[in-house]
Amino acid sequence: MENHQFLFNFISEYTGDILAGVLIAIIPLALLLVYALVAIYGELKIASFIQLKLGPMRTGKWGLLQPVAEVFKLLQKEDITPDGADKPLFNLAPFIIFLGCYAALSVLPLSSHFAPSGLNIGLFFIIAISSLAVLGIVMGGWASNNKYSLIGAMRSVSQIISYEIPAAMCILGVASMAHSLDMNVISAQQQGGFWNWYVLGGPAGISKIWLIPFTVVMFIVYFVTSLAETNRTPFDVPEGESELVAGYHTEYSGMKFAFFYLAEYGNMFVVSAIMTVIFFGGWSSPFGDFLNSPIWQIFWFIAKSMFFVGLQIWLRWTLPRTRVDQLMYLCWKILLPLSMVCFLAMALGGMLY
Amino acid sequence: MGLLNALDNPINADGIILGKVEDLFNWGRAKSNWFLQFGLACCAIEFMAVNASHFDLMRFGNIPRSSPRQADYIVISGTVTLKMAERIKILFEQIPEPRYAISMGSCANSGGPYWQHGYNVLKGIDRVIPIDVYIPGCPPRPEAFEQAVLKLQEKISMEEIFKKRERVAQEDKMLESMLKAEENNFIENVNKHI
Amino acid sequence: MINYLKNIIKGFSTILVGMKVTFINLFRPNVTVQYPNVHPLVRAGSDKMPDNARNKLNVIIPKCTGCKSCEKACPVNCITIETTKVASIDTEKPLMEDGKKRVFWLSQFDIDFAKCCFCGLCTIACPTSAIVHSTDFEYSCYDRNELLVHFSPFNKEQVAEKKRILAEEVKQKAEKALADKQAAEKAAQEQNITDSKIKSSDDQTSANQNIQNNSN
Amino acid sequence: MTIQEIYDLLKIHFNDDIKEITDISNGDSFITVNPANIFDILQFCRDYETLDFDYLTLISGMDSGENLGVVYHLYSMKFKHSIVIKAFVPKESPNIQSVVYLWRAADWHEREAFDLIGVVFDGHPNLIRILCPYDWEGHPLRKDYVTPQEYHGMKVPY
Repeated sequence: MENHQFLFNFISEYTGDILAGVLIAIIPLALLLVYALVAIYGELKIASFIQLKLGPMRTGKWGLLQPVAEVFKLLQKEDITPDGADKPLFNLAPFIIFLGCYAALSVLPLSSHFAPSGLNIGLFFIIAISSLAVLGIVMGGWASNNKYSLIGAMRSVSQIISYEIPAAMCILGVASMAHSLDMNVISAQQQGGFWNWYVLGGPAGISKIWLIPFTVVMFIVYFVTSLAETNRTPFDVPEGESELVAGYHTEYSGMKFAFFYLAEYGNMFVVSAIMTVIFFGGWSSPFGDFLNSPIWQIFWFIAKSMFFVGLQIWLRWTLPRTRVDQLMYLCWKILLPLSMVCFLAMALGGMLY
Repeated sequence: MGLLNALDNPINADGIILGKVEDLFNWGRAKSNWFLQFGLACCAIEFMAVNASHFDLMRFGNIPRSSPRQADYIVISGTVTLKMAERIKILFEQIPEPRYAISMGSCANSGGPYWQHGYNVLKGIDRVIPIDVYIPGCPPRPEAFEQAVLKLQEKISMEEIFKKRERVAQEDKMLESMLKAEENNFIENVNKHI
Repeated sequence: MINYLKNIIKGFSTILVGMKVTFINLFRPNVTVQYPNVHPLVRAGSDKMPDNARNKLNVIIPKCTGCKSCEKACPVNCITIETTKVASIDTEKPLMEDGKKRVFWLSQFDIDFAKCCFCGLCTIACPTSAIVHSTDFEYSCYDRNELLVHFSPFNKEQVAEKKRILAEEVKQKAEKALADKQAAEKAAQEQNITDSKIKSSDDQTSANQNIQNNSN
Repeated sequence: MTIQEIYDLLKIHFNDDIKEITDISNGDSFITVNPANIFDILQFCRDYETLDFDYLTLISGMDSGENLGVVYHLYSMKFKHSIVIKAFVPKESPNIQSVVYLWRAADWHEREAFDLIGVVFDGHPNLIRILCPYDWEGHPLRKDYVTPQEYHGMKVPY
């Protein structure tokens, strides 16, 4: 009874805050869901066009309703939990993965006046929260009681944990130049045209020109690691169809699989958004003050992020899958040294400017 | 199709479109069919052609999945040996309901060229799993396969998902009639002996 | 070290080359033919379905003589033919396509397309090219029994009727033959009697002649 | 070397074990040998200097009615000549020496012959069925084989 009283007091005291929280939480969710429909459709269409075919054509005009049809299909599909599975873990895993990408969305500044959570350690939070995906994957792989799932999960874990180091290096490099971990601040620093973006050395006069090669290499390193962290081709060994049936989500069906599907695309958006913030000026317009009002800033942010999502899709339908040992070679022997060298240069740049 | 049916329904005075939820779900189910990649013999080559650029099965919303858990239908494309039939059964049972099966080519339909002398060939995949659409041909043309997919979509959009599924009902009916026939036989035998 | 850097640059540049290729493909016109909208029979050029495509078999019944060459040629025994002789008392007087009189009814001409391997040997074996590959390929079905196609123009009752007529005729013929036989036997017996009479008379006449000759 | 020369050479070395040579004008002429000594004969074929059959093309089993036969197709990469050797074993005890230790290629061929015809190859390291399921009964390519009515609950005849 006392507890209830406490809860009641709490709610009555913070009603406005809770309501605001819920409202603000809904915006990224709606964004994510709409984005997922667009991305799924885009993926199918880009894949088809690259292969000189048409893709979905018979669901609405040009197959525009294909993702909607898929949602309805997945909604009523039988939800199977295998007999030998660890049921609580099995049922929890897709939601944990989804939670990872949803929580990451909470600190992304969509515009200078709107970030769901104005956290001053946003980048640090994102590095931390993106590890949740690993947890979800290994939970799903382990709980499925299927050797392919387990192998896929193990591969995924080793891959993501390895690639987090170069990724963190890239983020650290930018953070050391920006002297801040707040994503809104980093975005604000890069206002005033694309010349001020961190991929071109940051907002520091003409003397920064020696930094440009390092920042560009840093961006490429981060792009490669972002592919690996979202388990996209060419680094999708965790769900390699040729070896493991469907990797860590072999045993998932219906809506649980839809969550895996959603989380994959959500993660793509999150890494693209981070890329946008730390290298491409976040919400700032590429043309200085031109079209730089808060509403247009949302447009710029989403447009830039979607460009990188498109790049990831494009790369997926270009390259074949790498081997597991090649994957590790690339991470530890190429990306890590490169990112360290670039990090040193960027840290120096951070000291000078 | 389902959505169109809903749109065809009369619009009442307030401008509200009335339709069944079932139609909506059936539309989704019919338009998004994920199939299990499963090739057995020469029909599988033709099946690849269907998936490739020229014929492009993805136009119908059919996307390949490698795990049966995420598939909606399985295509039995080729000769089914007794050894493989058991595996097919397992794979089919792993597909979550509602699930469908297409039998492609003469071999899967009835054993094909092996129906007389094939000691090791299953004479018709419908002895193991229930088949929804049969495609004749040896192997069928890619267009024939696409027609079968359209036919499957038609079948799906006609189904009543909130009721007992047609196939299950059919099986029940078959079982009932079999039992009845047995009973009749028994009675006849008894009558004879009397 | 130089090798290492070279490798990195090479790997990166080859990826760019691959991306260039796919990017060009992204804007090239597609090669897909949209089947239900554009039928393969009306497509232009090489996209048109070839004439010798092995599609559904078609039997032109007026041409068929019921010789069963196709049944014998079929490597998988998927053709079943049953012929019934045309009874002469039948009111229907069927003709072949070329105007000749038909000798057989095709009471049953079944092709099981579930077994057929579409090799086309029956079309080669047929002397009157009554069995040919058609251009129809859209005949997949929900039930396997639908693949057993009956080409015969008769249904079961008609076949029974024809068989009854034939049996009747055979019966009539048999009766007639029996009657004929009996009649013949009777006639033969009578003939024998008359023959013997004639013979005896002949003998007599000859004897008379002899006598006459002798007397002469 | 022609097949006649090979036959003569084998006849010198193995005398009674080499039975006869059958000439087929438009096909492979073959030499029939005694199954008891097959391993030595084939080893001789592989190792003898002027024969040098280093490539085993095929081992096939056959059912001639009262006997089971094993047919070896050998080929020499060096001299480009080939030979067909047949050995017949009785149906009651269809045992013959395995030649896996001469050519590794014989492994699966012998398993196939065992699976479909039922010839037992003594000394084979892993003589189990290769095509049919492990629990299959009988050897399907034998002439007296009767197709089973049912396999694991599935009806076999049409």
